[in-house]
Amino acid sequence: SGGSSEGSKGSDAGTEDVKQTITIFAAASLQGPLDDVAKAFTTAHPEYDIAPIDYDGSQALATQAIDGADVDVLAFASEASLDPLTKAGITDSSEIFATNTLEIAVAPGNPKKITSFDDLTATGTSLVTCASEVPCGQATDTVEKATGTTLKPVSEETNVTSVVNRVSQGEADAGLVYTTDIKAAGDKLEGVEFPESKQAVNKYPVAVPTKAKHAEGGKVFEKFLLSDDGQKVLHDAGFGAP
Amino acid sequence: MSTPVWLRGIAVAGLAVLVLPLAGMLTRVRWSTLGEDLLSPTTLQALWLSLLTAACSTLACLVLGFPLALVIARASARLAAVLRAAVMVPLVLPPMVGGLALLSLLGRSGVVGRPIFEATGLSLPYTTAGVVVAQTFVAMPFLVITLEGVLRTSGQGHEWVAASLGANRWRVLTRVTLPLVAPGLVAGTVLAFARAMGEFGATALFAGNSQGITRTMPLAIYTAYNGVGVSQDSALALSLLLLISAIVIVAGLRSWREEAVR
Amino acid sequence: MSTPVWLRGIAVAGLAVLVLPLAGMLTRVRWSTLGEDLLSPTTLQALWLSLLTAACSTLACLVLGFPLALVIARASARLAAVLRAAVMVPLVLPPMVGGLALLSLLGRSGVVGRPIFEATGLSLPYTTAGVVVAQTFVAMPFLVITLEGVLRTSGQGHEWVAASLGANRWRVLTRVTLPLVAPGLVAGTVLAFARAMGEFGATALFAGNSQGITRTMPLAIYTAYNGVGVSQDSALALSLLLLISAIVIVAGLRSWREEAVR
Amino acid sequence: MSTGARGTGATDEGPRSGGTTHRGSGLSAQIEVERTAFTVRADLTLAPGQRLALLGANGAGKSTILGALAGTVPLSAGRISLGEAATERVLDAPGRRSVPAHRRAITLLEQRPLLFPHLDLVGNVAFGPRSRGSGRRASRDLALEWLERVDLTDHARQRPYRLSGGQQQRVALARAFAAGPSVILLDEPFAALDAETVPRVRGMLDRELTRTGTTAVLVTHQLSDAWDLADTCLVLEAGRVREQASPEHLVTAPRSRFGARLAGFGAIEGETSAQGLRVEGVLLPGRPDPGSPPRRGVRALGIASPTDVELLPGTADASLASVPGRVIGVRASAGRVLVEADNGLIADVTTQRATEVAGQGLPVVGSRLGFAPRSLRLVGLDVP
Amino acid sequence: MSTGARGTGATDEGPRSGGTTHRGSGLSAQIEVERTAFTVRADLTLAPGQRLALLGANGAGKSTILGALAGTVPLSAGRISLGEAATERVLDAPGRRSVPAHRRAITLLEQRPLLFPHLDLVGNVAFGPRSRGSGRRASRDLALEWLERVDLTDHARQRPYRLSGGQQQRVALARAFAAGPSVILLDEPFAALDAETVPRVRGMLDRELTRTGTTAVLVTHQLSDAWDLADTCLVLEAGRVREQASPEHLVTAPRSRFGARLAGFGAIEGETSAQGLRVEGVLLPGRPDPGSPPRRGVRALGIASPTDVELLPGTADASLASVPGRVIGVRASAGRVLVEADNGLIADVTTQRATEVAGQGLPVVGSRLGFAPRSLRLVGLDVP
Ligand SMILES: Nc1ncnc2c1ncn2[C@@H]1O[C@H](COP(=O)(O)OP(=O)(O)OP(=O)(O)O)[C@@H](O)[C@H]1O
Ligand SMILES: Nc1ncnc2c1ncn2[C@@H]1O[C@H](COP(=O)(O)OP(=O)(O)OP(=O)(O)O)[C@@H](O)[C@H]1O
Ligand SMILES: [Mg+2]
Ligand SMILES: [Mg+2]
Repeated sequence: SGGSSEGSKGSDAGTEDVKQTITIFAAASLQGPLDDVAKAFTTAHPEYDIAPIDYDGSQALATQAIDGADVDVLAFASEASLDPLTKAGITDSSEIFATNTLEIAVAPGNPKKITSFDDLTATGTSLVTCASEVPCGQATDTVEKATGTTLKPVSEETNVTSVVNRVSQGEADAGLVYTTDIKAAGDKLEGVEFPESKQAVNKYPVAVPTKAKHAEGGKVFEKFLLSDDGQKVLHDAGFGAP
Repeated sequence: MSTPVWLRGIAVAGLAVLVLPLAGMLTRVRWSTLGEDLLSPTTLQALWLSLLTAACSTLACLVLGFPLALVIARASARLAAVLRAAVMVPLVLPPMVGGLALLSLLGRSGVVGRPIFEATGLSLPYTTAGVVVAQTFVAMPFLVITLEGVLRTSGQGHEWVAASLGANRWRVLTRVTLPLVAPGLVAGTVLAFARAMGEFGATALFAGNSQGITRTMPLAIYTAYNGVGVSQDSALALSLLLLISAIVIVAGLRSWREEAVR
Repeated sequence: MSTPVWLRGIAVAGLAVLVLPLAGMLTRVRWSTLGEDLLSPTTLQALWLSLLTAACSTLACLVLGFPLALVIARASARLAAVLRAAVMVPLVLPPMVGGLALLSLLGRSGVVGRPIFEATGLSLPYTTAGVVVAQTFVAMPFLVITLEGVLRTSGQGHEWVAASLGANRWRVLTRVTLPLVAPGLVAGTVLAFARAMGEFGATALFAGNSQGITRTMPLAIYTAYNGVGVSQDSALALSLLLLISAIVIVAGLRSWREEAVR
Repeated sequence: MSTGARGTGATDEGPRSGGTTHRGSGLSAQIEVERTAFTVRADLTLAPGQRLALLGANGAGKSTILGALAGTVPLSAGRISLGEAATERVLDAPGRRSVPAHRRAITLLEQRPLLFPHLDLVGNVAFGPRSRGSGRRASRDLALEWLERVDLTDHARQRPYRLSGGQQQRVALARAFAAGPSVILLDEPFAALDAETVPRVRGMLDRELTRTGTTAVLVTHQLSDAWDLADTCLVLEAGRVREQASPEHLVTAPRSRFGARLAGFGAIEGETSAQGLRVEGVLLPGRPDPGSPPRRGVRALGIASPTDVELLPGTADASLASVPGRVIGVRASAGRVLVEADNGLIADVTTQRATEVAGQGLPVVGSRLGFAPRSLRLVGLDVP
Repeated sequence: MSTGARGTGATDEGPRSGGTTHRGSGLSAQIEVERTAFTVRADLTLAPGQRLALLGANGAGKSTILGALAGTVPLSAGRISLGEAATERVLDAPGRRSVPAHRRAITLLEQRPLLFPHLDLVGNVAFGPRSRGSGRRASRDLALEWLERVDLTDHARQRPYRLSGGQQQRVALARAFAAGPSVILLDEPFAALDAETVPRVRGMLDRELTRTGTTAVLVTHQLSDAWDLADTCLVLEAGRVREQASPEHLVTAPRSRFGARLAGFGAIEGETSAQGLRVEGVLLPGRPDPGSPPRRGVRALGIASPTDVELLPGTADASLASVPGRVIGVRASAGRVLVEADNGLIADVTTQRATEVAGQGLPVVGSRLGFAPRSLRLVGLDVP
């Protein structure tokens, strides 16, 4: 599908027998699983092509979509990040296609012996979290509120990857990240589940802009994402069902 | 005149600040997969795109920036101060905000971009030209500020002589002014080129991140680095590649003057 | 000697490239909530932190960078080329990779940082000092490259005279070399300061993002911008604030020489 | 008058290439430029091919005038125009944009050589012809020819920083002439040249100016330069013209203090009387200058040739018509020995036995002696 | 010898402040510096307070020698040391790190004024004293005093770019002397000064050098400078010393071609015979120089004072012992008129009626005349 990148951003495919190329903007945290979904989709629907997916922060993607970027499918990491698009009339409806919950990330072997959410407040434990403005940070806030704990992170990162990296590199002792992140990090991280995470389930919405060039293809992809085939791939990556 | 020894000591410390982190980075590179990371077609595509766009935007910086620097250097003190402040704008903005600014001007919904898009269907964002615009916007101040400093230091005596020998302004500019400020011009060009090569924020926002079209090396690095589950290995490998190619090019650019000018 | 009219035309075009996007940005600012966004304590804290760290790192750049520039300017052509390439390193790296490099050297798990952390419990990341280090690393090349160009252009005649009048090297440096390259020094300092003020990537990665300690304006802007569902209003407002304060400071810095040096 | 009486003949050494003889432009200028201490004011009119020497003390305004003509120094008032009435081109005038330097066809050789550091000597000298449209080849040949004339062929391919000061000055001269201007302005062109080179180069330039008919303005501190090259001399003092004369006249009968000093004459101030000049109570013999005789009983200048001044062992002696003076300099040139006094007089002691004067050897700087001018030429102090 | 015979007395005008009289250092130097066309080689020995003049054509190597002494031009071989045997300080020698310029106590006044553009005149002149540890106040006072001596008090608070060329040169002079060096090197210090200022400044510097006993090396193209300031003259040609003599000797009896020209003598080459010099078949009367008599029958130089050369209307005339020459210059100074020929001779025509010679007016440049030297002084061509 590599050769089709031109058509995705350029003018509309001229003739009918040329494949429709679907353009997808997706949250950075979907990188990997969504590529797999896309591969499975093109196998199942050879009449479509998928341009290399643009992964970035939801906000950056939203800005671009509002500015009129040609995009057929938007897959974001939180419902709230779709709001500006809805307000701008770019999208009118969305579907939740995956969920994600927080988990405590620690270095392999759990050297600080962290077993619960409360352990995160222990002195001498350097914690990193997401900033409360971004989805994973909002989830962290929710948990904090629910448990009545006040965390004192040394840094509030603007994206999950930074949290993952800090912990996996040993720059921090613990971090709050998504289950999928820990799974994806393989043996570099160990996860510690905690029951309070159920208080804050993060929902991933998918939407097709009303004026998308290939709205029809977008809808087909959206449907595929919600189908069992799509869900299986996401589940394998650690995502929860919608 | 030789520099004092203790000054050289500080210089070495300064150099260490700049170079040692790179050495630190090398300790993290996973050499086993390096070749693979580097030689993939997408990597080479990103590198080529980076070089191409950086070259174009450096050229744009030169064409637009040299006259601007000249005007500032020759302006009255007051006007120069105002112009200099204006030039500083993109320098101070975090690049991402620069991208936002560009979008709000030239985007499809932008002040200038919208009428153009509606009339012709053409727009800059998400095109390679957009990358060049973003890089030019971000890199030009470096050229202008550097060059202005040198133009001021070099003075106008030789230019007057040239004019008095019958050289028109164009000739004075190309045969006298330019060669005389060559060291500063090279310095400014190198800065602008380097800045364009490393530009990330404004490009990501204004031009998007589309492989083969707008995904330059820094965006590729970002994408690799931020990819869930993808280790930093390929990000590091890509950084190394970016670094080496930039240094090779800059070294090739070194038409530095061998002797001090006067 | 006046500049040709058409050259001035190009200069205006160049200026437009730099300034118009800002004007575009202004169209997006929501003025009604501007005051509120700007005067919140967290904003002012971030601004203060930005100014403080940028000032410190500019100072560090000067102290370390001037000797380095001097050494390069006086070195043999070959050595100078090597040194210049080394200085270029942080310039070319996307700032995020620079942060990574700093972490791998000075982080708790870094080559140098680990033994220090293990021995003393002290480490640079998550501290304001870490921000200064990151900014210095990123901003210093601008100072060095700019200054070297000017030092080369200005030559050594006056330095020889001063030495022959009995001035030792320190005196030659402070009373002759420095004043003679003042325009370039100011240019370089302004570039470094601006770069430090706008620095985002390396800081975010190396020093983290903790309000009041490491969250400088660019990080605050980025955080605000990336806020889910929040419109870009406050990010824009913060950008405006950053811009204005930077320009005010830079204008205050303008000890530009009124006349060309010779 | 067009070309100098002394600058004739000798076209046999003209350049082998370099085009046809061209004629210089006439020039008319009323110059007014504000300077730190005073305003420089001068009216000049030059016929095509005329050559004017500007003489004057340091800071008198000579370079300022050249700069104004070349367009590098802006006028605060006045008017400069090139060519005769019919074909006049106004270069600078109140309320007009001044014509930029490169369109004036006036080449200024500045006081500093200001060679282009990035070009070799050929490149430097060929710059003018190239700028005025000559081909690459022709310009290079002309440059080589000019380098030969200033004896620098050996260094043709070197950069200027490898030349000595005098050699650089010679390149600057060659560069200015090679540009083939219709008016050339030379600011102390021979100051850095050695004693042997000066007359040779001066002679060569004289022939070149004659051959091409180029109009020239020459600033110099050496009367010999004016003598060899100029038709007319202007003596400037503090921005004002004090004397205008032919070189012959300036050499033989200067009428200003500075002119006198330049021509090697002594000058002493006093009050005119029927028989001469009264200085500190002593009457020195003298006659009014026929050109600008001062009235009787006013302050005036008495000018005397060194050979007309006798040195006496004692100091003042009214009967011998001698005034006292402290020796401030003893100079020798070409077998003559001159003794200079703080009273402004100079005595030639070549033919006087030194022992007669000071008792032993030459007079010593700082000693006090009597100076007896045998005949003073009296001029008014306020020559326009 | 220590101080010049001409530079004595007159301490009454010494500076009012400025410390006690200091003595200059002796200097001994074997210099070897590679230059583009040749290697400059010179051995110099200066006693404390001695003053040496370096004379020579453009590019002869004068500035190079000064640079080597000051430490701005690296030696390729040789050795420079300061002070007498017991207290000798080696500045440069093979295999040693050369002593940096600021520790040499040698101040070089370069050929260009190179004033500090960012300092006013006081700041420029006070730079040396400040660098050598004087207080701010004392340095300023000394600077003002020196500015007064070079007559620039009015401009004391101005930046150098607002000065004329000659004024800048005077500031540079003041700056160099105010630094109070024990050895001062002056590279054409008076080249840009006007005719009236030169002797005044020269006299002032002479007294200053005498008062302080400063050792000095002076580069100049004017013999009068050497005459007034120097004890010894070195004549350089293409990097080699061709003549060493006292100024008196150089003025009255130069022994090199360049020295002759400098002193205003004519010089013509020929073959020695018992009666004189044979040139182009004509025997010109002459006697061997007592100092360096050439052997008989070799190529030698015949040197003649202009007053000893008669100008004849015809050209060659063996019976009149005259050689032909084309006039390449006619110069006037202080009432004398000199005619220069391409054969190297100069004739003084002041006392000859011009009409007798050329039929009308003065001789014309380019015309061919006969030159009859009445007595040549013959010197060998290969003076060391
Ligand atoms: N750029 C300037 N601005 C203001 N005043 C100046 C400037 N340059 C020179 N002056 C002043 O103008 C006067 C005339 O200067 P100018 O250079 O014309 O003198 P000059 O006759 O050429 O002297 P010199 O023989 O020393 O070269 C001087 O008194 C000087 O102080
Ligand atoms: N930087 C340099 N490198 C190499 N050669 C040089 C350099 N500077 C001068 N030369 C050469 O060295 C020779 C001597 O130069 P120097 O400056 O000593 O001459 P000078 O006697 O001072 O002449 P002038 O009277 O013209 O000042 C010249 O022939 C010149 O070409
Ligand atoms: Mg002048
Ligand atoms: Mg010299």
